[in-house]
Amino acid sequence: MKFEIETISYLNEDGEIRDGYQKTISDDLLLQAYKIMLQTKRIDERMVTLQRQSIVTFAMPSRGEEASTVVSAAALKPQDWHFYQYREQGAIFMKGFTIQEYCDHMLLNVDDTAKGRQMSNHFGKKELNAVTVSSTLATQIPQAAGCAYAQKLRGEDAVTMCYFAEGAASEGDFHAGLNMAAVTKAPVIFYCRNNHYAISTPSKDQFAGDGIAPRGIGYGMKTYRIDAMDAFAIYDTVQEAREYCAAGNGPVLIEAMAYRIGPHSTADDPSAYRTDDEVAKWEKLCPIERVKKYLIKNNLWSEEQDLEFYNALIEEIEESIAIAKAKPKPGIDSMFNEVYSDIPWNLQEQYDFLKEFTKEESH
Amino acid sequence: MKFEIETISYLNEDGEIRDGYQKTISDDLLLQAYKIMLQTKRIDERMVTLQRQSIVTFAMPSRGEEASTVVSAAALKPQDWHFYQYREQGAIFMKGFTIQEYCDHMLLNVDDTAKGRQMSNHFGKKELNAVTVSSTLATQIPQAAGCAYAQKLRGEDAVTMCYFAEGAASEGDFHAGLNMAAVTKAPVIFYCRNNHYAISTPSKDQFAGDGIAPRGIGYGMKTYRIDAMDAFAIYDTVQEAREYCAAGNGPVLIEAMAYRIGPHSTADDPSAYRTDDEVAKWEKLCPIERVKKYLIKNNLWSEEQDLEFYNALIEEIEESIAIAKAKPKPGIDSMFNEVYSDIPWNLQEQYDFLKEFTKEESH
Amino acid sequence: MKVMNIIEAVNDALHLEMERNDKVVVFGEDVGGFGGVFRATKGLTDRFGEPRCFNTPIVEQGIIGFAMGLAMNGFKPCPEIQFADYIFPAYDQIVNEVAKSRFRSGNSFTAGMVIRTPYGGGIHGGCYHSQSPEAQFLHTPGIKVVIPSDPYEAKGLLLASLRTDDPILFLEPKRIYRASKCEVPLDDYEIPLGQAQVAREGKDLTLIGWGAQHHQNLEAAKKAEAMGIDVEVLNLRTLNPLDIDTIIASIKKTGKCVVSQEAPKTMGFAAEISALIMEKAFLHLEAPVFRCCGFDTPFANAHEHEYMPDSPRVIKAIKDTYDY
Amino acid sequence: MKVMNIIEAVNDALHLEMERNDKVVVFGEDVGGFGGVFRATKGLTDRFGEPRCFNTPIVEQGIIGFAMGLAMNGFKPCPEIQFADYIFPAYDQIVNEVAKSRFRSGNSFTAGMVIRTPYGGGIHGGCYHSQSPEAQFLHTPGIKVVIPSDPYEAKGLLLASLRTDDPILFLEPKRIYRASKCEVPLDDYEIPLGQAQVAREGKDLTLIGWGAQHHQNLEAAKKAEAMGIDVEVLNLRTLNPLDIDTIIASIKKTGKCVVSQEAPKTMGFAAEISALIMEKAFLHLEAPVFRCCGFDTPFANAHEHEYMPDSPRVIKAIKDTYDY
Ligand SMILES: Cc1ncc(C[n+]2csc(CCOP(=O)(O)OP(=O)(O)O)c2C)c(N)n1
Ligand SMILES: Cc1ncc(C[n+]2csc(CCOP(=O)(O)OP(=O)(O)O)c2C)c(N)n1
Ligand SMILES: [Mg+2]
Ligand SMILES: [Mg+2]
Repeated sequence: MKFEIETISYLNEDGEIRDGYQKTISDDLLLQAYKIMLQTKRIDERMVTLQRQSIVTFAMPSRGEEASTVVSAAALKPQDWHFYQYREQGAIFMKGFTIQEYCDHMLLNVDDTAKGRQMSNHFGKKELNAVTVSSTLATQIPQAAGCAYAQKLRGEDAVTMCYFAEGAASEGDFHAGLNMAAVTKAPVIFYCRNNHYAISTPSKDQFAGDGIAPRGIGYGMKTYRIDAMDAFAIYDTVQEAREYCAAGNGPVLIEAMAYRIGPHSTADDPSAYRTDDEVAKWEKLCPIERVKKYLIKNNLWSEEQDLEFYNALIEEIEESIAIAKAKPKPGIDSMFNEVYSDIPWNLQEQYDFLKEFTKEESH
Repeated sequence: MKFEIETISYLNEDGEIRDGYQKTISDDLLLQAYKIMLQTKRIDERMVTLQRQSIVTFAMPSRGEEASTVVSAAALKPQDWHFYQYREQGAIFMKGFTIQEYCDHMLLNVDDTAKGRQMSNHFGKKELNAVTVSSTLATQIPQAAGCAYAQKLRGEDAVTMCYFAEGAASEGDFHAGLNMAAVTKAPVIFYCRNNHYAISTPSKDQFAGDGIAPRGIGYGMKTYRIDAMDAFAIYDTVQEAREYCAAGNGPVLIEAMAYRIGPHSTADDPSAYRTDDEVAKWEKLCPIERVKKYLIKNNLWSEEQDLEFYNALIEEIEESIAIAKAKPKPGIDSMFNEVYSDIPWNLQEQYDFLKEFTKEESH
Repeated sequence: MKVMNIIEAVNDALHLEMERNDKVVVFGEDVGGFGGVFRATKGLTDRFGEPRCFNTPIVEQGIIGFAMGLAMNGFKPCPEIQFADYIFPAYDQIVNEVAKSRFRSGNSFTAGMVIRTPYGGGIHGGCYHSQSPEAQFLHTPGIKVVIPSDPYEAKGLLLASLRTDDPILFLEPKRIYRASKCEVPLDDYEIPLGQAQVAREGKDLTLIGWGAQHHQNLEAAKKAEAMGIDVEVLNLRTLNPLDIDTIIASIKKTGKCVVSQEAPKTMGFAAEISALIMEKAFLHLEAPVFRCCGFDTPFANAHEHEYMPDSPRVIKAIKDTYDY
Repeated sequence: MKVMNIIEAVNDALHLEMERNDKVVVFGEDVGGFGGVFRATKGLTDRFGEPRCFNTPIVEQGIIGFAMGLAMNGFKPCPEIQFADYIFPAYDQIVNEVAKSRFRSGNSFTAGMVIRTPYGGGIHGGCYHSQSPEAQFLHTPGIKVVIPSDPYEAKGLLLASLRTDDPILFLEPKRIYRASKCEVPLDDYEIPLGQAQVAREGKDLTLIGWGAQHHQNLEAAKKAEAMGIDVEVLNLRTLNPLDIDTIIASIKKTGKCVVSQEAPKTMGFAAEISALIMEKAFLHLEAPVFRCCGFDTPFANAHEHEYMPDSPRVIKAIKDTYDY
């Protein structure tokens, strides 16, 4: 009545691979993922600053989980769908969401894909099959199962990637989604970012078992646990999972072990519930540094190239922020349309009232 | 990444025990449980007939699961709490609910413990710590965790028994309840009656894994699977689980394997979704017969005693039904009181209206 | 034309639309081969295969979440919730997710679906097989609510619903599932959403209802005629969007109104109708709008007869309002 | 007496009642050592130990179900739902289980508890940190709904709620959690449930509100005075049971009424109040009851200012109703 779920790990903190490991990710893709990880880290930092300056109202940095999000997305195909929790900006960047699109969203301007209707950090884009984030935890899990079932009905070579974290895995919707996917053999990868905290709540208050992975076995589901500070473990596992799903074998659960190095969000102060020492320990395991070391050791990248790339990146980000700042916010019509496929009389009445009232008030 | 959960079984269809098995249930208690099983079976049969005669409106027979419900309850103590799904009349009989109380409930008369407010087959009694059944599936699971946490806070020698079945285990509340109990180390026994069907839905459409038991492991919970047609396996396991819980070790999950031999309820026609052959196979495994054979083989009971007991039982049941039939239904005041701890003005207004209106109409 | 009951009409509409639109997928508890506990989905698995009509595990929040994923990815799910009383585990998925999806995603991900579920009292169902939860969904922008009152409406409204790109809660009056019978065209037809039916014209008082209650209202109107009160009966059919024009036109004619619903009075949809009528026709009102409703209690099994706002209670409401 | 904000007043009440009644247990997401994301439960774990104030897993349906089990077995749970927008996964446990438990068990198993949750817009919360869901609970018999509007009320109503043997939804106006400050007695006191406060007397028009909106109403009433309209302002404090006597007495005096709520207009609690006023004071009404509310849309982040029925909109409603 006991079993072990091993943690898959190939690349260590010094950028060295385990004996006998054969890298499967191409050099090009690895480099691209590395760049997106740097981009994610830099944008996260900037958004935190912009929040302090009241330019954005809210941000959720993903420090520590850049490989987990970016490289998992790198192992997927463009036709695959993504469902996010919220801390997966890295994944949507990898999928093709541009820096400008991200800034427009974060600043909730007229070009925000969500039309300024949600909080910041609720990205998404239809053309990318990247489903818009919703704040309600875990609701995307059964939705991802249904989306994957649609792919199965169509017989497509496509899978659904469902991101969520260990705290959200306590919700009833987690159970609902995993069980329904297992029963319907829907091609979905449930990718659980176990980052040890849910706001202030440590894992020991979240569950009593050995993490999230053993639950997969309970649903009769193929299950992996990976070191999610290790780009190679992530890539190989997600690729394997994708093949397994796409071949019609049903869903997969991956528990991706990392750590939320930053605060939960710009509204959070983690010093109230954990020590700097604990954080420092994880900082040292940085998933981006590992890849950088590997790249340099293997002559795929150099410090000079790195500096050059980083400077250009900073410039692009600042430009995008400036452009985003200059754009107006959406008009008040965006409050009333797209609630339904049409505009019923009560919304029309209310829109007319507000237009008139705003005019009156401005006199 | 594989594991096996064995099915505990001691007593076979011929009333013979497994080599080396040492019975732990006392002869007296075994005989008492046997009688309650017979009582359960007989009352179930009668209620089905009474429903056809429109004397009761609804019943849910427990044929096949008499040992599962009765003997599991026999392994518990009076101070323990029970939460039911609905097919556990055997358990509440064992806990002390009388035949008369049951009939008053089934006929929804003035002496129904639920005051005629619910459907039939929704038994419960405060003085027994036997929580009134609610139709909504699985809601009792997190409630049982909370109830057990209350026992823990008081430091009582008491546990909570939470019955539910394999279909209900798909609900979000299942996940909620088991995880919360595990984290709070609440002394609750989750007793899952896996009877292979949820109305018409066979287990293969309910879950893809190896039943319910493996999920317990996922929550870090002590877990058993038992042959629930076998009184001894049930008794020993529940006793062991009770001790484990009461000692402060946290919750236990037991998957009790049986079969729903009868229809889901008096509103159901199982011939539309399964074969007679399948049912007949399970009939032969009858959990009551096994105990009878054991008792007789071991000179604890005889066919004559059996007949005598059964005739007296029939008589008592018929008398109780007759008495229940003769009692009036609750008054209309019972529609309006006990919605709250007091009666707010709107309910008073509505009660006054109805009294007046009923008077007017009867003229 | 064929005489059908409501179950048959629903079943007919589902067959027709699944034939016409291969994106329609039907699922829910016991909905597959068995055809659902009320047999509304009977024959669909045989005809269209298990991938398009199947049993789900018992998990309403999962059923609706799953439906939303299908809808976002281009399908038209028609999930069944076995009883309306069991829709509440899915309440979050419905009000927070399904209803808001189009809006919050900037029109990117829509969740058009038809959630079918039997509702209402009168079948000895006690607290949990009797509720009429329409009001609990009408405060949430983004979801439309449709309630047929007979087989003709059931088919026509269900077809129209399945062709509307919005989430729709389709409440079926289970008490009259088999009792309500009428001629139903075998062909394709739609009853447009958002249009109330003037089921009976009258000049003295407007009586508003929906679903099973509409039949109590018709009966009451007939009896009221004998007492010299000429009642106009409106059958709403769609609660959101509400056909406010038909309601207000009727009030302007009659000056008096009774709204009748099975659900508890407080915060039932009758409250919204009453408030709207006051806002839009205050000067035409000759008496307060009367709400003839279920009581503000859970649904007590032993007293379901007393609980229901049946035609005698509606008649009393009509008289009291007429005589105001 | 001490000047407190609402958070401090809630925290003070919890300390006081946990000291007085060892059956009170507090729990929820991040509620333990950290003291909750708004810090309302700060210090409770230190003072009373982890068994009586603790973190739960993130599962609202579990939190409320767990609370119900505790309540049935003699405790007085005070669970926190982190944001009112996240109460919906627990909707089934609340409306089907907690609310109906006393009734359906024949008074055997009661579920007295106080569910605390921050609600309302105005903190840049978008669709899911802004909702005002009171109306979604007021149709359900068995659950009382209490909403304080300032620190004095927060403490007095919370203490009264914790001593009432019914399930209570206690909605805290998070926008003014820190902004609303006043003197609060350090001693024990209760504000009785079911009694509205006449926050301002007036003779021309009755203005009804609750929670954060009450402050917009007070401001509007002050401005209306300058325009020569003498507004009576009612602060409901308890939505169920509703203090109908105070409302009707005021309407009989003024003949005019505006009800103002943050939640979407359709099927908000203003509808019920409007319908009740018509039923009970029709002949005193000189104008239709006006509902000044949030719009029938999800809560759009970029336009939360435009969404809110703030004092300028209330003033317009007052003027329009007064001039009717
Ligand atoms: C249904 C619901 N309940 C509560 C919240 C509030 N909340 C937002 S994030 C969060 C913690 C989530 O932790 P985890 O899933 O581990 O994700 P992480 O932040 O670590 O990436 C909580 C409780 C919510 N958004 N939705
Ligand atoms: C929340 C909820 N959903 C659906 C139902 C309808 N329903 C009643 S019993 C049942 C099947 C339950 O099957 P299982 O849990 O296996 O119990 P069994 O009948 O086999 O004892 C269903 C779907 C319900 N009562 N509650
Ligand atoms: Mg986490
Ligand atoms: Mg079963």
